[in-house]
Amino acid sequence: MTSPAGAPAATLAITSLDDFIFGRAPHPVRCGRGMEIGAGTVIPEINFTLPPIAIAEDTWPEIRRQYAEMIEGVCRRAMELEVPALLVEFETLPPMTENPAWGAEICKLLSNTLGTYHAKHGLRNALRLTPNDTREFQRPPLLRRGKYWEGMLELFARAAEAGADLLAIESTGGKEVSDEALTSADLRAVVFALGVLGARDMAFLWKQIVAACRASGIGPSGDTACGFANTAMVLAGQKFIPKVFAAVVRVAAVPRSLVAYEVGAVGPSKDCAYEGPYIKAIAGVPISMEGRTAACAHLSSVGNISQAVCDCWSNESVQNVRLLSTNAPTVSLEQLAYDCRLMNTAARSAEDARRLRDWLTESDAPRDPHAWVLRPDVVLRLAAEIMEEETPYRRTRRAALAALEELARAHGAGELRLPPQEARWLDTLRRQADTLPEDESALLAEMLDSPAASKFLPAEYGL
Amino acid sequence: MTSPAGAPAATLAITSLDDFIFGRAPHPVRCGRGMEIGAGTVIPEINFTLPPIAIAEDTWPEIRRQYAEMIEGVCRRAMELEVPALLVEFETLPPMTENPAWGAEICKLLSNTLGTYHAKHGLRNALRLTPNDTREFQRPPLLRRGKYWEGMLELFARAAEAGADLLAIESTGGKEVSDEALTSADLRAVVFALGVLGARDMAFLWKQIVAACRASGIGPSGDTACGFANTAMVLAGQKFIPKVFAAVVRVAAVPRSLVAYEVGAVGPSKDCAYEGPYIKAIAGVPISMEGRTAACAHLSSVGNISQAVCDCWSNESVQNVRLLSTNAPTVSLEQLAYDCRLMNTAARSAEDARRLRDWLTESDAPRDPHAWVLRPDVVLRLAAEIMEEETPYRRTRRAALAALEELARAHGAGELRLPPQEARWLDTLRRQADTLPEDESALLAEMLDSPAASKFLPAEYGL
Amino acid sequence: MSDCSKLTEAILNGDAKASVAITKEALDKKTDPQELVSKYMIPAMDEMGKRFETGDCFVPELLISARAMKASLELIRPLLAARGAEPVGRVVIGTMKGDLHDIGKNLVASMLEGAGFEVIDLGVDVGPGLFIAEAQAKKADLIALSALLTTTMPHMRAVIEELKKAGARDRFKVIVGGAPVTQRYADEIGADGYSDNANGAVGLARRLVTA
Amino acid sequence: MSDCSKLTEAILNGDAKASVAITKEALDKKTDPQELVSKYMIPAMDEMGKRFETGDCFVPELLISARAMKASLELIRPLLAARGAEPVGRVVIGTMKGDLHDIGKNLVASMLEGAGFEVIDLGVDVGPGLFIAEAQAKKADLIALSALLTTTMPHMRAVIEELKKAGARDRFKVIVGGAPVTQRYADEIGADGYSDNANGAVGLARRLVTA
Ligand code: B12
Ligand code: B12
Ligand code: SF4
Ligand code: SF4
Ligand SMILES: [Zn+2]
Ligand SMILES: [Zn+2]
Ligand SMILES: [Zn+2]
Repeated sequence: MTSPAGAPAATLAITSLDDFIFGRAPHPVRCGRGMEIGAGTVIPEINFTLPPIAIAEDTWPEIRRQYAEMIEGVCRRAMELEVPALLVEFETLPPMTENPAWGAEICKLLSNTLGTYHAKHGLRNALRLTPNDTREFQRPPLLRRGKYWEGMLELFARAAEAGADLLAIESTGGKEVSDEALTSADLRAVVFALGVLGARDMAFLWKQIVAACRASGIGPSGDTACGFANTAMVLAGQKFIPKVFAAVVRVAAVPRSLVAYEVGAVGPSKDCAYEGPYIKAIAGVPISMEGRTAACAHLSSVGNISQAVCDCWSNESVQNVRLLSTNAPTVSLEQLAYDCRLMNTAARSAEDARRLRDWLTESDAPRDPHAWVLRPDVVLRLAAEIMEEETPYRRTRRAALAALEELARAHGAGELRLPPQEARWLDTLRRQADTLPEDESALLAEMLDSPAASKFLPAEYGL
Repeated sequence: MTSPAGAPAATLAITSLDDFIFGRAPHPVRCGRGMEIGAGTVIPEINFTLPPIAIAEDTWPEIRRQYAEMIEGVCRRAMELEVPALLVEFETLPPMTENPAWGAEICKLLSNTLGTYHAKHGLRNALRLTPNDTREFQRPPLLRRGKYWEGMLELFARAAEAGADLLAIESTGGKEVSDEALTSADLRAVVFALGVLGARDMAFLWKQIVAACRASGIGPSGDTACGFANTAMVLAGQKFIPKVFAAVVRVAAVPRSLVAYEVGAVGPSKDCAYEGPYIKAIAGVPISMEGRTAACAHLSSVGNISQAVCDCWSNESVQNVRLLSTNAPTVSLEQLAYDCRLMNTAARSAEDARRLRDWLTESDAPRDPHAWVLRPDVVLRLAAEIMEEETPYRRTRRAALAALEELARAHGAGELRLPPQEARWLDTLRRQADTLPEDESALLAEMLDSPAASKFLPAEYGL
Repeated sequence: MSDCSKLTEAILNGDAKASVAITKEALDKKTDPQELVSKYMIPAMDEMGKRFETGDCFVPELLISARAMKASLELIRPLLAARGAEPVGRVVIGTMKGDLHDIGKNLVASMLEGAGFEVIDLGVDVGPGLFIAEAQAKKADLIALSALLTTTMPHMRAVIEELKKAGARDRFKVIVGGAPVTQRYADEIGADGYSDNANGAVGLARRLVTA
Repeated sequence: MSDCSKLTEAILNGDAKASVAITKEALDKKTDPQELVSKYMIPAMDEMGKRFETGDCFVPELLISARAMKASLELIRPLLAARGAEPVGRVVIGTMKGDLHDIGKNLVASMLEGAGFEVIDLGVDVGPGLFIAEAQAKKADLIALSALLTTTMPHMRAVIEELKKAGARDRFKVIVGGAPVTQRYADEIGADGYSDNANGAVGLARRLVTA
């Protein structure tokens, strides 16, 4: 095992595998209309979006009609299927963040229907608003000023009034360096993007979000390493980059995502944050996860294991297209509702919940490195290692090293199957990781002196 | 309990609840390229169809392209996800049965790709061809002669040459009486349609299918009460007719479906035959089932419980539309593959398989009468009752009576929740059922003297 | 006249015998037939519609009430016709060519009849030509098209195009429905109305014939 | 000449230093630059493409090879230009207005460069006007459009329409790609080609410039 004896496991909110199960988090979140997340019941989280349509003045009535149709279909079916509660995520489309009045209008429309279903039919529910991080619309991005940032701040401020119960984001600071690093499998640059740039931006951004939420009495929920680790996962899924690389990026993304919770986010984490189990183990907040039910949005190699310790279970996103039965958002809701039924039935006994968790785990883990690093036991071990370090950079570096070691060990022990073209990358990456300096400023100096320097503005990171 | 002590349970292939689990049937089926169904492993069954498009000479190239795209996407993903085996169902569209050359051409196209994936990548697979029962294209239908019947016979005969490994159908004899009986909640007429007309047509039709299969060395798989009990289920789902009525129709459909296996069908049953568990218990053949994964085709109140004792797990049917990730058939395949992984992981221990089965069961059963009659324990009890009778009519009548009694008992005992407008129908239906004559010819005489007589041709049923 | 409220009750209970008897009696007493329809019968069906909407009753009950209503109407219609009054409207209905699904179509037809429409049901697998010929022959107000298959939906457009070619588009209102049909599709092909359920179809038909 | 096969190897290994050195040496020995490209360099990239297709290598390796190839090409291009020879082709590429996804677009650009094309990358969030202006200014053969959002796909049609309006549709081949784009969509808007991956984009571009 990688974890040295006597690791300060006490820094983790969850230390025992027995307590690491779906539906239950050390710090549950109450929100919306009668909803509690992480208090023993897994809750479906549904996300939906428009089919191909331009977003403009003249299409606006049709856009409103579409959202009204989606929320109505979803709420009705949720009620018919007697879901314990319903979390709806409204992830804006970029024009709705640039023009916050638009985003707020749709948010209000959704919130009104949710309110009606609660009042009339007793459907417990909450609405999570996720404005886009539009700052990357220019490159190098301005992260702390300029019109994009202003638009985001405005939407944060209007969220409560527009009926949102939770605020989230998929932030992107550091991505301007990460993108090319991913396609070149440059682990060094990835660690820099996540541990140095990303973590700094998170601290800045989330202080603002937490402040906006406190001012208006709604919940600062969570963030995701989507722009980093999911991009890597998708690229690996298309066989563009090695899967072992994407798995290492996932673990390396943990310290960056963690920053949100350190500065006040309370959960649930974002569904597409597959690093969620680490966040739950370390910070104790409830997490939202997605897997096979999100196949409408991306195919996945972690379709079951992603469910193992979730508190909300999501479909990620589906367009409002018509299927043989009905509209796709209602179809997704149905699938989530039945999955949650199963989990909640098993969870009537803690022992059974652990059994189901373990089957979900075992069914994926040996086949895929990304699945392997989501094993609850691996999560607890690697999380403990990560938390031995103090700073985001050192944690990120440690995460990459620990993940590589764990993958090599599991592969060597025959627990994780890897084809040869994947296995040889373990060494390549290890060589890259071994040269990562212990000292953050050394890496920074090196990067400022490399071609990557043209891609980001140090001042935007307070550097 | 409804089952009198000393019932001849020996007529059932499965008598103990312990042996009634998913993935394992008393009489497994070998077929296609290295595939075995019911021998311990649950296998995904995928079905896909065209998006809105006319079927004609000039659209034919596009139609071929669509099927090629669907089968390629599905096979590639099945391979990537390491499914234990893949069953593909090709349900023709009516013009492809009326013009069997078309049906055969697409069948061949699919079979070729399956062959390639087996040869090159070792993907075990089989192809099930389901021609339409086009006989009901005219009403009253000619069931044993005429151009529709000729077309069907031709496609049966060409199935093997076109690369099919299994032949199935969704037969409709008796439906001309059933349709109106359903919307009027006329249980008497339903029992007549199923137990007198339907059962006779099944015997005739399935002897032909079994003969065609034997002649060409492929497998006569199964049938479904789709036209009867699923129509009822969908109508009930839309709150058009009482759910308790649809649940009774389901059980009453068992003896008719059973006829196929009595005259030589070997399974797997058709995915949309939700009466499958009864067939498995009685005839011991492996069954295909669908539930939450078929939400793309119909919403369902039995999304989990339908999986409890399945041997193949299906999506029913999905159109080739584009979702955010990829085409919908590939998305369905991914969901099925992960579900099967979970079941097969649990099934490493028989005790765990039973646990998962029971959670799937418990999660749905108390909420819905249709789910209730699919409880494995209820199935075994009612199946035993049904098999106390000798003829299809008497079995159908007994099935209706037994189902009503079981629902009333469960409701009375507080095990099954029913809203008052549902509960009052239990009495209404019971009054109808009680007047069903013991003697088939009495009911026949009565029906021949009623308005229903104008709807069917007795000679087509050998009457 | 207050015992006519028993007519409402008979229809609500789906008691055709009673409703026919009460109707006869009322007509014998020279009650205004138009008033019978609009004050006692239509409100009964509206009430049933509401009960159905709220889940308090099911289609079988709806159909029985519609049948009671129809039985009474059969007594009343000749009187109204003699006065020169027309039925609420006349509808030609059918399922599109190649499509055999008729459960939904039958429900719509029954509900329209229940609401006082005269319904000419062409059955299933009906080509555009037949729809138009029958609508013209029967001087229909409405053509109601039902499709359950996405492959047969395009024939709905064909009916409208054929009507245009025949210069008869303005003579009929065309309404469409069936599970795969949407308001958007209805707009796209230039139909006059769409509803996703049988109750809605009645309201729609009423609006269109009085428009 | 046989040591030129080392050039193939250097590119396969992604060893830019070696490939530049060998190229220099070959050119000093007056080797025909056109032959260097077509006999030793293009085959190397084709081989890498094949390895990628079969899963034997990944994009990072592809990119390193493409970079080695590009480095050598930079030495060769002036010579070819002096002879009046043109690059394989000139491509203006970018991601559509409102769309910031550029990973796929960048891959396509790199692979095209690796295959000997001259690539003018306009970046992300590019409006139709800029595509056309740049294509005209740089005398491009191809305009390559990338979109990852269904909301930005419609701008692809706009580029083609604008080209038509400007009477310049015939002067450029337009190719389109990105996850939500399909062959059907490409046909519908009248694009000249579509591919769902970067390797395919190279083959497509080659066919179109030689057509
Ligand atoms: C019952 C049924 C059948 C029965 C038909 C019985 C019958 N006599 O109608 C049987 C089993 C025979 C059958 C056969 C087939 N079916 Co079918 N069937 C269904 C099912 C389960 C229910 C349809 C139904 O009756 N619904 C209940 C009624 C009351 O609802 P409705 O029809 O929508 O009508 C309501 C409204 O739409 C509206 N309405 C209807 N018409 C009109 C008209 C107007 C003017 C207005 C205003 C309103 C209106 O009011 C009605 C009442 O509220 C559906 C699945 C589903 N979920 O819809 C599939 C379905 C329609 N069938 C399907 C298919 C593919 C077939 C077959 C081709 C299968 C096959 N491969 O053989 C054949 C086709 C035969 C043919 N040529 O038509 C597909 C259609 C796919 C597609 N979109 O193209 C569906 C969607 C199933 C699926 N998920 O794949 N089917
Ligand atoms: C990475 C990613 C991001 C990154 C972008 C990083 C970057 N610099 O590009 C981030 C996180 C920033 C992001 C943001 C957003 N994204 Co995004 N993103 C993705 C993701 C996961 C992968 C895309 C990718 O890079 N794929 C890998 C590359 C190599 O593949 P590719 O782009 O398809 O390119 C290949 C081929 O298509 C082809 N090709 C590409 N271009 C061309 C051009 C030509 C001419 C040819 C011939 C071929 C060709 O060759 C390439 C190589 O083989 C996809 C999900 C998915 N599964 O695709 C979502 C996805 C595209 N994003 C989506 C959304 C909704 C967004 C956001 C709006 C989210 C939000 N609400 O904020 C924003 C939009 C920002 C904006 N205005 O553009 C949706 C799009 C929905 C839709 N269809 O409209 C997707 C599909 C995710 C989903 N399932 O919902 N995203
Ligand atoms: S995971 Fe996929 S869909 Fe979700 S935010 Fe990231 S890119 Fe968008
Ligand atoms: S269950 Fe639904 S989809 Fe399947 S055959 Fe029956 S009607 Fe068609
Ligand atoms: Zn995300
Ligand atoms: Zn999301
Ligand atoms: Zn079926």
